Amino acid sequence: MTSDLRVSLPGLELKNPIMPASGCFGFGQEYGRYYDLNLLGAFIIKAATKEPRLGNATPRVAETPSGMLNAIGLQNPGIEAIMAEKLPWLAERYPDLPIIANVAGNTEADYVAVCERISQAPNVHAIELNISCPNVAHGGLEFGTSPEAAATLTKACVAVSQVPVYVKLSPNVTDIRPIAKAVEAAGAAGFSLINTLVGMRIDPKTRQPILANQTGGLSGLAIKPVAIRLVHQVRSISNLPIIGMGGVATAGDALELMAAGANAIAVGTANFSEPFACPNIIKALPDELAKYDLHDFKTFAVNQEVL
Amino acid sequence: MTSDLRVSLPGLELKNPIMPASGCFGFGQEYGRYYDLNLLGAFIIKAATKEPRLGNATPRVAETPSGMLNAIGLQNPGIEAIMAEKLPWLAERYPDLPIIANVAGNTEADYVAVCERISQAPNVHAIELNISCPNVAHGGLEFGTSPEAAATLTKACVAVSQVPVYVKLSPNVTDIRPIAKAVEAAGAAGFSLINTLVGMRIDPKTRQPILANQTGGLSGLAIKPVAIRLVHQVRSISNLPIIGMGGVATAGDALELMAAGANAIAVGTANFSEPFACPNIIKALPDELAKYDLHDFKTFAVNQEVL
Amino acid sequence: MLPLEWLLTIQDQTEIAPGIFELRLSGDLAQEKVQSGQFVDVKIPSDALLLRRPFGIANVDAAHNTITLLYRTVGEGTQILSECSQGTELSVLGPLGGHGYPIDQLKPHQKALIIGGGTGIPPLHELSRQLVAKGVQVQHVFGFANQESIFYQAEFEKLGPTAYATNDGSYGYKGHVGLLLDEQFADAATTYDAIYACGPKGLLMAVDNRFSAHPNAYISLEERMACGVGACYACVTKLKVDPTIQLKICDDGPVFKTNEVLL
Amino acid sequence: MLPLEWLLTIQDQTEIAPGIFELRLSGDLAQEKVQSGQFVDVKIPSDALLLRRPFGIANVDAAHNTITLLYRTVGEGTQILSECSQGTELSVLGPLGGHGYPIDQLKPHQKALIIGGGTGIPPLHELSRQLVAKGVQVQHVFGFANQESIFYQAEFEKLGPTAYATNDGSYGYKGHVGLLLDEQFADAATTYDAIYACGPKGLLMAVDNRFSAHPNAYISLEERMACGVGACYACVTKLKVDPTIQLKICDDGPVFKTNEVLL
Ligand SMILES: Cc1cc2nc3c(=O)[nH]c(=O)nc-3n(C[C@H](O)[C@H](O)[C@H](O)COP(=O)(O)OP(=O)(O)OC[C@H]3O[C@@H](n4cnc5c(N)ncnc54)[C@H](O)[C@@H]3O)c2cc1C
Ligand SMILES: Cc1cc2nc3c(=O)[nH]c(=O)nc-3n(C[C@H](O)[C@H](O)[C@H](O)COP(=O)(O)OP(=O)(O)OC[C@H]3O[C@@H](n4cnc5c(N)ncnc54)[C@H](O)[C@@H]3O)c2cc1C
Ligand SMILES: Cc1cc2nc3c(=O)[nH]c(=O)nc-3n(C[C@H](O)[C@H](O)[C@H](O)COP(=O)(O)O)c2cc1C
Ligand SMILES: Cc1cc2nc3c(=O)[nH]c(=O)nc-3n(C[C@H](O)[C@H](O)[C@H](O)COP(=O)(O)O)c2cc1C
Ligand code: FES
Ligand code: FES
Repeated sequence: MTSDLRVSLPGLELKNPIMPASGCFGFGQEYGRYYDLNLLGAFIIKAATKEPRLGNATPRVAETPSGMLNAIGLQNPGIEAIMAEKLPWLAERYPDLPIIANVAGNTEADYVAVCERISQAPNVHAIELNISCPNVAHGGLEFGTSPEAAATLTKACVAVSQVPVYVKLSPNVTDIRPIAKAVEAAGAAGFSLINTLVGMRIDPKTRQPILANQTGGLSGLAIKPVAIRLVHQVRSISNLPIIGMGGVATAGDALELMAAGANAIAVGTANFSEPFACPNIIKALPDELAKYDLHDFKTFAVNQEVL
Repeated sequence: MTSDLRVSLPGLELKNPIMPASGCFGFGQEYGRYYDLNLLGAFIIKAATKEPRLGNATPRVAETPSGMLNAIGLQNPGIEAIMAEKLPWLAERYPDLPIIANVAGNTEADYVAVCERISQAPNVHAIELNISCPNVAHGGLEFGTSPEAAATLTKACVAVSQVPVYVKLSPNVTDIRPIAKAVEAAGAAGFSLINTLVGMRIDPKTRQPILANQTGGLSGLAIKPVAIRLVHQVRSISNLPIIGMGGVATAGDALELMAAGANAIAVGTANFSEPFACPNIIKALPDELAKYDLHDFKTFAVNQEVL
Repeated sequence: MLPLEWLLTIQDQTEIAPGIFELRLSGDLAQEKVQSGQFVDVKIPSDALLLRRPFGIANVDAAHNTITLLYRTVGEGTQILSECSQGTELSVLGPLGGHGYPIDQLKPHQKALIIGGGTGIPPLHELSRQLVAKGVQVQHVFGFANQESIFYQAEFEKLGPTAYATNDGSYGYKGHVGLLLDEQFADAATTYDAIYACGPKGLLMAVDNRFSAHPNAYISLEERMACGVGACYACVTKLKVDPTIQLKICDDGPVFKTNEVLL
Repeated sequence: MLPLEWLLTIQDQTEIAPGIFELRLSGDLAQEKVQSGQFVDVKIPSDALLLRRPFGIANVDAAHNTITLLYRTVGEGTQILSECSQGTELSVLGPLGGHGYPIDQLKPHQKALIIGGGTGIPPLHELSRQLVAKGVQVQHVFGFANQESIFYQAEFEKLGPTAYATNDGSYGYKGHVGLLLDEQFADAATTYDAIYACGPKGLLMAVDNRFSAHPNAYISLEERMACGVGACYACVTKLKVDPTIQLKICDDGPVFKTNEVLL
C-alpha cells in the first residue's frame, strides 16, 4: 500500500509535513547545492527584519549534551534584499515549494511593515511570526511573554498580511496557554512550537560564557520532551494547526510530535548533524507509519478533520 | 599540593561541595548499602510532606535524549515516619553527615508544619523549600511561579525553622529574577537551582503519554545549559549562596556550574546512570581544579568571600 | 558494603530467534550468589541514554565466570546493545532485586510448575536450572507469539517437560497460556508444590488469579525503572491487602507471592 | 547537485606527538578535487554530540583513496575520535570551504612562505605538497609550544626548509613566530611571491599586519561552526573595509586575503 504524506494547513497544501526550521537552512541557497529542495514539504526561511541585521558577536554557537546553543541574533539582509534577491531566487528554482516567512522586529511597526511586504511575495504562503527569539535585546521575547502584547502584535500583523499568520511561541514562559489563547483570538491561523529554550555554557578555563552573547537558545534532541509537552498543552486548548518543532531528527520523532498534536513538522538542529535530515525523514515516513498500520496522517492531530 | 575541597554555606560546613539531589537518593538507605555516605559533602533527602503520600500511578519514568522524565509525585512516608525512622537511621550511622531536608506541601500550613518539625531533627542542617515540583496537583508550582506567593510562603517557613532555609526555584517561569528577589527579601538563606523542566514523551503506538501522569520533570545532562543559565542569572542579582544542580555528572560539570555562581552542587539523575557518581566526582575534583591551577573553591562564586 | 557495579566483557552474542539475543558476559559478577529472578541493570554504551536497562539473569556459570542474558530488541537501548561486538566492556549493576524466586522450601522430588511468556522467560531458565540441581521435578508452560519466536527450547526440554502455547497455533497449543493451563493443567494448584511465573501482564494476572490461594506461588513483575536499587520510587506497586502500602519492584521484588500485589 | 557526505573508514590512527593524532580515512572523498585549506566536518560517533567537528585536510592521496587529518585532542569530541579503532566508519562532510589557498597564480620556481602554528599546521601540509608539485619553492616557518609537541617535521622538511619557533626555546628559535619572522624573515614581503598562514589568532594577526599590503598573502580562520556549509550564520567575520558586510568562514573562507577581514 502506498502512503499519502500530504497534509493541509491554512495557506499550505503540503506534499509532506516536513520543512526546515527557520534559521537552520538560511534562504535555501546552501543546502540547495546538495539536494533538490523540491523534496521538502515546505521551507521556513531565516528571520526577516525591516533593516539588515548583523547579529551578535562570535562565538555564536556552543555544544551541549544532545543539544546546542545558538545566539546568531537574527542576522539577515533585511526585508528589501530578501524581497529582491532571496525570495526570487527560490521562486525561480523551486516554483512549487511553499515558503513560510519568519518575521521578526523591534517594534510593532517593524513587524507590521515586514509582514505587509513579505506576504506579497508570490511564493510566500504563510508567515511565521517570531515573537520568541531569545537572542535579541528587543522584540523577541518581549512580545512573546505577555498575552496582551502577543495579541496586539498578532492582530496588527494579521490585518496587513496577505497570507495566514502562524505565531511562533516561546517555551520560556510560566504558562503558554493564555498566550496561545490570546493569539488565537487575535486572528492567528495557527501556531509554531517551539522556539529555543534559554541556556548558557561556561568555559571552565576563563570562567566566562562561551557565547559572546552569554546566553543562547537551546535546541536539538535535548528539548524534544519540552516541545512534545508544549505542543500537547496547546493542542489541549486550541484546534488551530500547529507546526511542531524541537529536537526532531528522525521519522519517529516527527510522528511522536504529530501524536502530541502537531500538524506539520519543522526540522532545525538535525540539519547540522545530518545535512540530508529532511529528505531522510521524508523517505522514512511511510515505513514509520506502516509500523502502526498507518498510511497517512488522517488520524493524527485531532483537528486534522477540520482543515 | 593537596586540595581543600571545603565550602561553607549558612548552616552547612561541608568537607566537599557534592551532595545527592532530593528524590534521587531516597533517605540514604539504598545507596548506603554500596558505599560510605560519609564521603558526601551533604545529602538532600527525598521531599517530606505532612501526610504520607503515595505519589502518582506508574509508569513514573521515561527516557529522553541525554535526560529523563519523572513523575514520582512526591511519594514519601510523611513527616512523622521521617522523624521517627529515616532521620534517626541517618543520624545513627552518619552522625557527621549534614542533611538538608526537602520540604513540600499542599498549603502554606502544611509547609510550615513540616519545616517547624523537621528543622528540629539534630542532623537536619538546612531546609530546601520545594516550591517547584512540577508533578503534583497542588503546592509545587503554585508557590513557585509567583513572587508574592513564594515570598509569603518563605517568610512563614523561615519564621518557624530552626535552620537556614534554601528555596528551590523552578526553571518553568518566564523570569526567575523577581521570584528570587522576593524570596531573598522574605528571609531565605540561599537558593537551590534548578528543579526539573516540564516535559512529555508519547508512545507512538498508543499515541498516549508514556507517563501515567502525562507530563514529568525533565532532568539529566540535557538540562545542564538551562541550569547554568539560571544559576548565572540568579547570581547576577543576588549574593545569597546557591546550591546548583541540573545535569551534573562529572567534576567538570560541577566546576562549570560553580563558575556560573553555584556554591555547592547537587547530583540527581547521574546517580542512576552511575551509582557511584557522587564519590567519583568528589574524587575527581582535585585533578579537575588542578587543570586550572586551582586547589580550592575560593575564587569561585563571587559571594564566597561573604560567607 | 555490598558489591554493585561490575565491568563485564561481552564473550559472545547470538541472535537465537528473530530479534532475540543471547548475550554472554564474563566477569566476577558470576561468582556472586545469584537467586533466580534477580536481575542486572546494564549501561548501554550510548552517551545519550542515561537510564540503564534491566534484564533478568538467564544463566550463571561460575565455572566459566559468565552470566547469560536473553533479550528482545524493542527500542533504542536493546538495538544498540545487540550491535555491540565481542570484547565490548559493559558496566553492569547486580545482582539486583531483593527478592528472587524462593526455592529453599522445596525438597527433592517435589514438583514445580514454571509458567512464562516471551521475554519473561529468561530468568525462568536460571530458576529451572537451580530447581533441577536440587532434584525438583519441573514442568514448563510457555507462551509465544508463534513458532518462529520460540527460543531456548532445547535448553528447557533438557531440564523438564515443556508445553507450548502460541497465539497463532503455529506450535503447540493455539491460544494464550491461561487457556492452556485451564485445559491441560486444571489440577495444577494441587499437583504442584510450587508455581513460578514471569511474563506479560495478562499472563501474570492469569497466574495470580488461578493460584491466588497457593501457598507457594510466585510472579515476577516488570516496571520502568530509574535507579534499580530502591532509591527513586519509580517502580512501585501496591499491596492488595492495603493499597496505601507500596512496594518497590526493583528492591522489594521483582518476585512477589500471588495475591500479594495489585496488578 | 554537489557531493557532500561520505562514509569514510578509519584506515589507521596514530598518536604522532603527545595528544596529536594522525588519522587516515579511506573512501571516495579522496577522489574529489580538494583545494588546500579546505576542510571536512566529521560526525563524532557519540549520540550526545550533535555538532560535527571541522578539521583541515592535511593530505589527499587519490592513488590510495585516502585523506589524512591531523588533530589535537582538546575536548570531548576529539577525545572520542582518538579512541575510534581501525575500521570504524565515520560520516564526513567535505570538501568544505568555498575558498582554500589559491595557488594557480604561482609559477614554477617562484617562492612561497608558509607560516603555521600548532593545529593550524595540518592544512599547510597539503598546501605545501601542492605547491612543491607545481615546482614552487617553499619555506616553512612553524611555531609550537615546545619540542615535544612538534609533528610532521620530516614530512615538511622533505618539501622545503623549515624554521621552528618554540615558546620555551626547547627547539629552534625561542619565542613566538612573529618575532622569528621579524628576526629571520624581515624581507619576506618582498622575497616571497606568496605568503600563506594558518594558526592561532595571535599568529594570524602578526601575519595580517606584516603582510597587509602583499598582493598574494592569505590567512585561514577558525570559528565555532554548526552547519559548516553557510546556512546557519554561526561563523561570521566582518570585512575590514566595511564591517557591515559579514562573510561566513565556512563558506566564504576559511581562507581570506590579508587585510580583508577584521581579526
Ligand atoms: C526486572 C526486569 C527484568 C527484565 N528482564 C528482561 C529480560 O530478561 N529480557 C528482556 O528482553 N527484557 C527484559 N526486561 C524488559 C527490558 O528491560 C526492556 O525491554 C528494555 O529496557 C527496553 O529497552 P529499550 O531501550 O530497547 O526500549 P525503549 O522503549 O527505547 O526504552 C526506553 C525506556 O523504557 C524502559 N523500558 C521499556 N520497556 C520496558 C519494560 N518492558 N520493562 C521495564 N522498562 C522498560 C527502558 O528501560 C528505558 O528506560 C526486564 C525488565 C525488568 C524491569
Ligand atoms: C576550518 C577549521 C579547521 C580546523 N582544522 C583543525 C585541524 O586540522 N586540526 C585540529 O586539531 N583542529 C582543527 N580545528 C579545530 C577543531 O575543529 C577543534 O579543535 C575541535 O572541533 C574541538 O572539538 P572537541 O569536541 O574536542 O572540543 P570541545 O571544546 O569539547 O568542542 C565543543 C564545541 O566547540 C567547537 N570547537 C572547540 N574548539 C574549536 C576550534 N578551535 N575551532 C572551531 N570549533 C571549535 C567544537 O567543534 C564543538 O562544537 C579546525 C577548526 C576549523 C573551524
Ligand atoms: C542556528 C539557529 C538559528 C535559528 N534562527 C531562528 C530564526 O531566525 N527565527 C526563528 O524563529 N527561530 C530560529 N531558530 C529556532 C529554530 O527555528 C527552532 O525553533 C529551534 O531550533 C527548535 O528546533 P530544533 O530542535 O529542531 O532545532 C534557530 C535555531 C538555530 C539552531
Ligand atoms: C526521580 C526524581 C525524583 C525527584 N524528586 C524530587 C523531590 O522529591 N524533591 C525535589 O525538590 N526535587 C526532586 N527531584 C529534582 C532533583 O532534585 C533535581 O532538582 C533535578 O533532577 C535536576 O538535577 P539532575 O539533572 O542532576 O537530576 C527529583 C528528580 C528525579 C529525577
Ligand atoms: S527503580 Fe528506583 S526505586 Fe525502583
Ligand atoms: S557554520 Fe553555519 S554558516 Fe558557517
